[in-house]
Amino acid sequence: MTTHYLVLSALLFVIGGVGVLVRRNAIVVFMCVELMLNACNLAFVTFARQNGNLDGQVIAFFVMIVAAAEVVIGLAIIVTIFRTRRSASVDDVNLLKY
Amino acid sequence: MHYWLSTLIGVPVVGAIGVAAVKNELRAKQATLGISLLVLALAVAMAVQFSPNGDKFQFTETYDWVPSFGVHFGLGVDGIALVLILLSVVLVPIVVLASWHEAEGGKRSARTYFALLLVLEAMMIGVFAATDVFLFYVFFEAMLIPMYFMIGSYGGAQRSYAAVKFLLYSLFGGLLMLVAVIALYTIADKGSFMFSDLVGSIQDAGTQKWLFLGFFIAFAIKAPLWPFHTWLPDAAAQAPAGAAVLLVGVLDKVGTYGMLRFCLELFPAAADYFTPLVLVLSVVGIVYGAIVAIGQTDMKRLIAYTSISHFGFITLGVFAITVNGASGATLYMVNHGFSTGALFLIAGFLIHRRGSQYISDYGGVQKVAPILAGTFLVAGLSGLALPGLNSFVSEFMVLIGSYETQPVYAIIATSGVVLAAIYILWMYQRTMNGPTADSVREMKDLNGREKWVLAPLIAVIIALGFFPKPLLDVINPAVKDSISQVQHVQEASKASVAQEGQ
Amino acid sequence: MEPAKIIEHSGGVIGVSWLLIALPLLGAAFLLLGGRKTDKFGHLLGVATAVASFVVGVLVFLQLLGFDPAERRRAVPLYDFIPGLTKMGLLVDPLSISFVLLITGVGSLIHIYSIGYMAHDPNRRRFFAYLNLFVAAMLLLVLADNYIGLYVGWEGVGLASYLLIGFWQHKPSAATAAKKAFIVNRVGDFGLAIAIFTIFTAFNTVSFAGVMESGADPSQGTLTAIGLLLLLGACGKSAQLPLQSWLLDAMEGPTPVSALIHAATMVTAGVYLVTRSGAMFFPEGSTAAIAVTIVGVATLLAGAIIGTAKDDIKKALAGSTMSQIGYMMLAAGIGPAGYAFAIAHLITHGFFKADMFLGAGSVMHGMNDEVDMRKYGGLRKVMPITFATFLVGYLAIIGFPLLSGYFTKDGIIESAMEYSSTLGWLAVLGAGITGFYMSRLVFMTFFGKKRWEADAHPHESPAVMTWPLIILSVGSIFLGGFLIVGNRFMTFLGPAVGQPEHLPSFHPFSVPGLVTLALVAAGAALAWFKYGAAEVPVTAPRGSFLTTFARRDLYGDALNEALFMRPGQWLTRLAVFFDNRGIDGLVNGIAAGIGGTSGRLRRVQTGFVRSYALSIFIGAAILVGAWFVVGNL
Amino acid sequence: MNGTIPAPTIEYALLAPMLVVFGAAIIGVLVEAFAPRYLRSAIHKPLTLLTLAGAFVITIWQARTGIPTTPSAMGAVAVDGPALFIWGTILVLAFVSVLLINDEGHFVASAAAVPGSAEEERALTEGATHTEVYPLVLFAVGGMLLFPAANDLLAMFVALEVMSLPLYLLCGLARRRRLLSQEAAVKYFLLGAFSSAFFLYGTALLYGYAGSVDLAKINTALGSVGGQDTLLYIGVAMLGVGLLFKIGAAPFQAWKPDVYQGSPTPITALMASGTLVAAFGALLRVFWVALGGLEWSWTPIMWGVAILTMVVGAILAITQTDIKRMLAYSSIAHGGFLLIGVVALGNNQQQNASALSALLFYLVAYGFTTVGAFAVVTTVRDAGGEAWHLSRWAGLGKRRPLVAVVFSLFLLAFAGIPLTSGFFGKYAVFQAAVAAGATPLVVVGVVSSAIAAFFYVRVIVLMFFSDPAADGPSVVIPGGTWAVGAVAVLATVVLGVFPQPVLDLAHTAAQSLFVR
Repeated sequence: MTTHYLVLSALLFVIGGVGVLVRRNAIVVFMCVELMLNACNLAFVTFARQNGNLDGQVIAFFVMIVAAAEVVIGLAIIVTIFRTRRSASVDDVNLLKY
Repeated sequence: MHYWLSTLIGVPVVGAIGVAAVKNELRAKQATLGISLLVLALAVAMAVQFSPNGDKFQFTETYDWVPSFGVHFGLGVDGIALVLILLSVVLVPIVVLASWHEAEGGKRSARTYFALLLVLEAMMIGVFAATDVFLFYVFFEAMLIPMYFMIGSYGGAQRSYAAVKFLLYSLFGGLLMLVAVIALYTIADKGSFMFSDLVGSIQDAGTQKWLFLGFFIAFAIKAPLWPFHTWLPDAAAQAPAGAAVLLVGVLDKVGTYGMLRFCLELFPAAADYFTPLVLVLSVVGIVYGAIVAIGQTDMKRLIAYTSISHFGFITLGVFAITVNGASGATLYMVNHGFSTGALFLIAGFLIHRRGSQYISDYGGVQKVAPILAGTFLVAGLSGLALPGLNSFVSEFMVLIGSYETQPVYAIIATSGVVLAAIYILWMYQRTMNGPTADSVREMKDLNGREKWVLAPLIAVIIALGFFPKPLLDVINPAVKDSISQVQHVQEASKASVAQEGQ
Repeated sequence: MEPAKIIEHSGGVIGVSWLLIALPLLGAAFLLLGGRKTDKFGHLLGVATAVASFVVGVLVFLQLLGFDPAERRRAVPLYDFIPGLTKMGLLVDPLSISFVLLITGVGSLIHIYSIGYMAHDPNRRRFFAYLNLFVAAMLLLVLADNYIGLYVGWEGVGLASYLLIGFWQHKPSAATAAKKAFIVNRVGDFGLAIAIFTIFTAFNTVSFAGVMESGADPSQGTLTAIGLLLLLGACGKSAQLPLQSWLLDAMEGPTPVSALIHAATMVTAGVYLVTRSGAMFFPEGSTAAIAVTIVGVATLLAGAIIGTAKDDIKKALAGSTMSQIGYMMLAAGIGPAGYAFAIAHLITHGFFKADMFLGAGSVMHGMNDEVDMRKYGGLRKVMPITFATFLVGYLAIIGFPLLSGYFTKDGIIESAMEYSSTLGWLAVLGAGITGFYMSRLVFMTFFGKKRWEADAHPHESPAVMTWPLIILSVGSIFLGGFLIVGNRFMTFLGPAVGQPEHLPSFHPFSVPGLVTLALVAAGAALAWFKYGAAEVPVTAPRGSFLTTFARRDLYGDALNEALFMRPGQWLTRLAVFFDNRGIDGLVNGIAAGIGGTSGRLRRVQTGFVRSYALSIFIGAAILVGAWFVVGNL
Repeated sequence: MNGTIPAPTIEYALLAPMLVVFGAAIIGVLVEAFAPRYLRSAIHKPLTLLTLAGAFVITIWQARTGIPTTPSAMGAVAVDGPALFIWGTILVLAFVSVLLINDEGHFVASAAAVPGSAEEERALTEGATHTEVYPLVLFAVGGMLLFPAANDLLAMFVALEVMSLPLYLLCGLARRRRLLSQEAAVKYFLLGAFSSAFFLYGTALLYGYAGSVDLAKINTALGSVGGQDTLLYIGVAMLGVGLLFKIGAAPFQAWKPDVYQGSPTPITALMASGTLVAAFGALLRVFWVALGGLEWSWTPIMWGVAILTMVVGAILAITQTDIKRMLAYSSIAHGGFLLIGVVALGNNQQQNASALSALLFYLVAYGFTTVGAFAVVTTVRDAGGEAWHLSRWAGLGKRRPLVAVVFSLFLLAFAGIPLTSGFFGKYAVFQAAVAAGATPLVVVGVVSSAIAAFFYVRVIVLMFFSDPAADGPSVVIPGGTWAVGAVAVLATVVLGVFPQPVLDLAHTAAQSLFVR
């Protein structure tokens, strides 16, 4: 039964990953990363169920907190660069190359 | 326990630090000269105590250095190492004197130059005295750095290209050797890098071949053996004359020394296996180096190519696996240091006067500077192995030694004798003979300092030409010991062939 | 009769026979190192050492004569030269002492002559230093008791020859000639060196005594190879075909040099080598010995032909030298029957050729260094002593009866006849040509009308130059008869080189001897008609194909150029190109390749964060894939 | 099931170094909150340095009192020999980096201000400074300490984030060339977050496979669980992505040059030394403790990664013109050399110890040299900040010989020339690899070293063999930087000449191996 959840988690992860690759807006890109983290959470919870212990569910909480911290940092960075460049497109930040 | 060798290494190192610290340039030069003469005196004092038929390695000192890796600070000399150390310590004061006005004019620091020279001297002594393979490697690589700076900072117009080429080429060879050094240590599994522990520890012929190649390529680049030679003309042509002397005269000998000491003794079966290959490279180098030398237009490049030819003789002698061949090769290393050293120095004096390395910019110098021309001729004749001068003895020994086992290669190599006459005499004719060129009409003959530089070299060149016995007496027993390993292998394989035949 | 055993010797003058070499060597060293300070007395010191050496040589000779003939081979060990290879020592025996006396004797005379000849040269001291150096090297060559010592002297004389030919190095032609002489000699030395390698490998020693007494019995092939290689060395030093080309150019050197080195002594070293090695490597009738005779005959004819066409007096004499050495080689190849004639001819030739060269020098001295005989003519009146001495030498060389050359050359022709009539008749033919070209030379120089340049004021040379001429011409008259009549020289030399069972007897009126005389007379007569009686044009006529052939040294230089120099230059250029573009190009190419790769590859680093993410994504995919692959292996 | 949860036992003494650092970081935050602006800097500087020094002393003390053989904190953290060694290394490197950070002029006056705006101008004239840097650094260091010591994947993930998040911010705080700095921060952040998502997903899959995130239990499961290979392989691969990203192994290296170039140089120094050490510690722990039983399958993959990393690092560095960017590629190449050591890990106890000690030694050697190199980079300045373009370094040897000589020493150490620390580092790793039978890999390693030597040497050529430009950069050496340079030189030379004490230390640390 848990397989479906796993497939869903995998799908979410891939969607998140592809989102990172195709979206330009830094915020959206970052949201896609969050989506990947959530896919992980789903997998953890599913495996917790499958393995019959609570570790996975507890981990999910940790992940959420880490994700929240990441949001704080991420938004701070994205906002500063938006203020500087008036653009949130990740394609615009490519002074550093080669 | 004596401290001869560590003193020999320590004195120039301490001296280098002192020289770098001295503020007055003249004082720094005088100090360098004093230190190098002190080292010479010490080395001579040590050499007279050497007993040719005593232990293989004498004046040994062994301290643990990095016990985790089985590395020792192990020093000791046999006859081969001893004569090469003597070569180094004789050349250094000469080079110091010859470089007296090097880096003058304030553009580059003369103190640094002389400090580097002393560091280099310490490393040259160390590399020949190392009885620990790892220590040898350390000196082998580390000595590149002072030479790199000497070429790069004080050389000619193309100096940085030449310096980088020199460093990278040598480094590349050295790194391949590092792999072989590591593998040697690992496979021997003795937990020690001491040469004496490692000799005979690799029995498997296949393994020997790989390890041999690792060492050999490094040495072939260093020596330089054809076709790994192209760094040498660039480096030698760009280096200041003094550095070129040490580069070609001593540093490159580490390659041939390494072949004799490490390739033959550690991997006798592989040495036997690769002998034909090495011989082919040697004779190609002899003939090719000579022919290319004939076609050079730049004096220092020409001398560099003649050295490539001469290194071919040395490797030929080493891999002839006969006592005469290997003794001749060892003696050749010493002689070549003196005669090519003299050539480079005289070429340096010429270039210093005229400001050009091109042969075509000279002509008729003999008329205005006969002493300079005369010394140049003597050095050149030594380069073409004229009997009565030092190189003849060694070249003849190499050829006769290789003829014993490898007549065909020896005959081809002997043709180098004719080619040598062509490149030396043609260069001499173009620079020294003929009507005096306008540009050299005002050229001054050698001054006092320059005479003092060349006098000892010329004296040695002539003395060793008639009386090589003191060196050969020291070299012969050591060489016998070195090649006996390979001879055993050869006999064994002959015996097995004979058995199969029955 | 085999050569006698070599006995170790110490004591007496022979014990210090190293003084022979040391004296001139010290002289050379002193003059070279002393610098300008020794200019004043340099020439005198040079003469003194040469003469001192001659005195020692005479004393050694006298002591040697005191021994029983079979005990006249004395080895004087000196020191351990190359441990494991050879010791250095001297071998004093009839052969070497003959050379010693010739070298120091004629050498001393030429030294004395040079005082006058080089009087006005600012570098006279250096000239004498080189002469001394030459004498020392030449003495080492003939005295060394082993092949390596011989080789040292061998190349040493080559060096001295190089220095002296190029003495007037400011002239490009002189510098080039010097270099050419050295290089061509080196080709010969290549052979000699390999011969020595082979000898060492076969006998495990290089000393003459060691080789003779070694029990080793190398194969016939080895022996032949050694012989042929030694012959190659001899050809180089003695200007025999095919290594003859340097000798004519060597005339660029001051004339005393031509006399001493390129006529009397050094060029005969090849004959010495063959004779010295004769018993060991040129046994009678062996391939190597036959090769020696063929080379000898070919060269004697070639030299004679060249001599007929040269207008340069020294070059004509040089061609003659080649030719005469050809005779000696021919004799040396014959074996014990010829050795004594070879060496005797060598000695008499040393006298009369030195006489003529110095005479030519005297002529040039008086003619503003003019060498073209077409611009001489009628000099007999203004230079009577020179003329008289030259005439003696001339008569000696063409074999005028009872003069030196008559005895020695006739001996060679006789023994050649006995050995092979073909070679013998060719030698007779050579004698005829000699008669022609030597007469031509004499007639063009001393007879006929004056054809001098306007500013020439010919005069007789000073006494310091004429006295040596006189002494040499005395030798040219009497020496031959003294040596040959009664086989005096053959029995003297016998212990050193061996001698035939039956000593030859001298027939003054044998058929070949008469034919030779007739041919020589015919040649001389022809020369008289063409150059004595007739007008000699000041510019050389074009001449037939044959004349051109002879004038151009039988196309020897052209051949060398086509076969060696041009391909050599081409090869050199090719090798330099290959080195720069091929090997170094490869090295630099690898470096450039890595740099280029770097330059292209860094473009992958686009700066777009999404492409970085993509690389991570793809990397992850590859990693996963790899894990499956490896995991399922 | 009466619902009682047993209280966890925490070995506070063992975790003390970490706790001290975290505690100090929190105090730092409080200082930011309550201390007046003009005092903050004066409090932070000594506080940070003392904290790091204190933590180091505690680490030493711990190492002397005996290395525990079991995991602590309920199995979440393993304070074993390698961990202590790594802690010590990180703390010293961090201390040195903080000395560099202490010197004025590296950080933006007001991060929130738009570059070039009036606001920024005002902040500059007021002399405002971002003292938040210090607590951020302490947090990052705390994360670095936890990362290699984490004994389960969750702790490791948390440590990864604790280490990375402050660094993301720090990257964006450069005073000069702020656009680049901000760009570096964005890139580092997005890619870092992206890669940690992979790490986390890998953790999840392994959790699903083994039923636990405890490293030792995962290893046990390798032998007992069957039929779940898909989970295992994908999980391990994704975990690997996260770890390899942090060490900058190819093909996950793309962030490194950009971030190293854009960040404030002292932060680059901290990342290039501390983060690398921590990440290698974690990598080793994961692959050795959790996946030791899978060695046969990850070794070949590691071969591939190592080769690719070395080659890419060495080749791409050749054509760089920015000094920091070049050092970044050099760091990538060195990551590749270190991976050779990882490959040398095997099942033989003795061999493991030697490979591990080799790696530890290499990390120390490289860490000091790289901090020193970046310290030198900070000293060579143009009007607009550091002289980043290589051509500006031409003739430095003439103008400031000492600086040039010191920098050359570091470059030679990077190149692995004997008598510098880099040589013994490389030697140790290569030797371990040869002993483990990975000779071909070592050959690739030496070829890459030779290529890499080119660009190190090129800088030396520029500094010494080229003539200085008329308007060459000025060299400013503040006290802290001076000290950093001195320490790095000392370490480079001493480790190059007398490596034995540190080797012994590394050997002792490695002897116990990672707690399983």
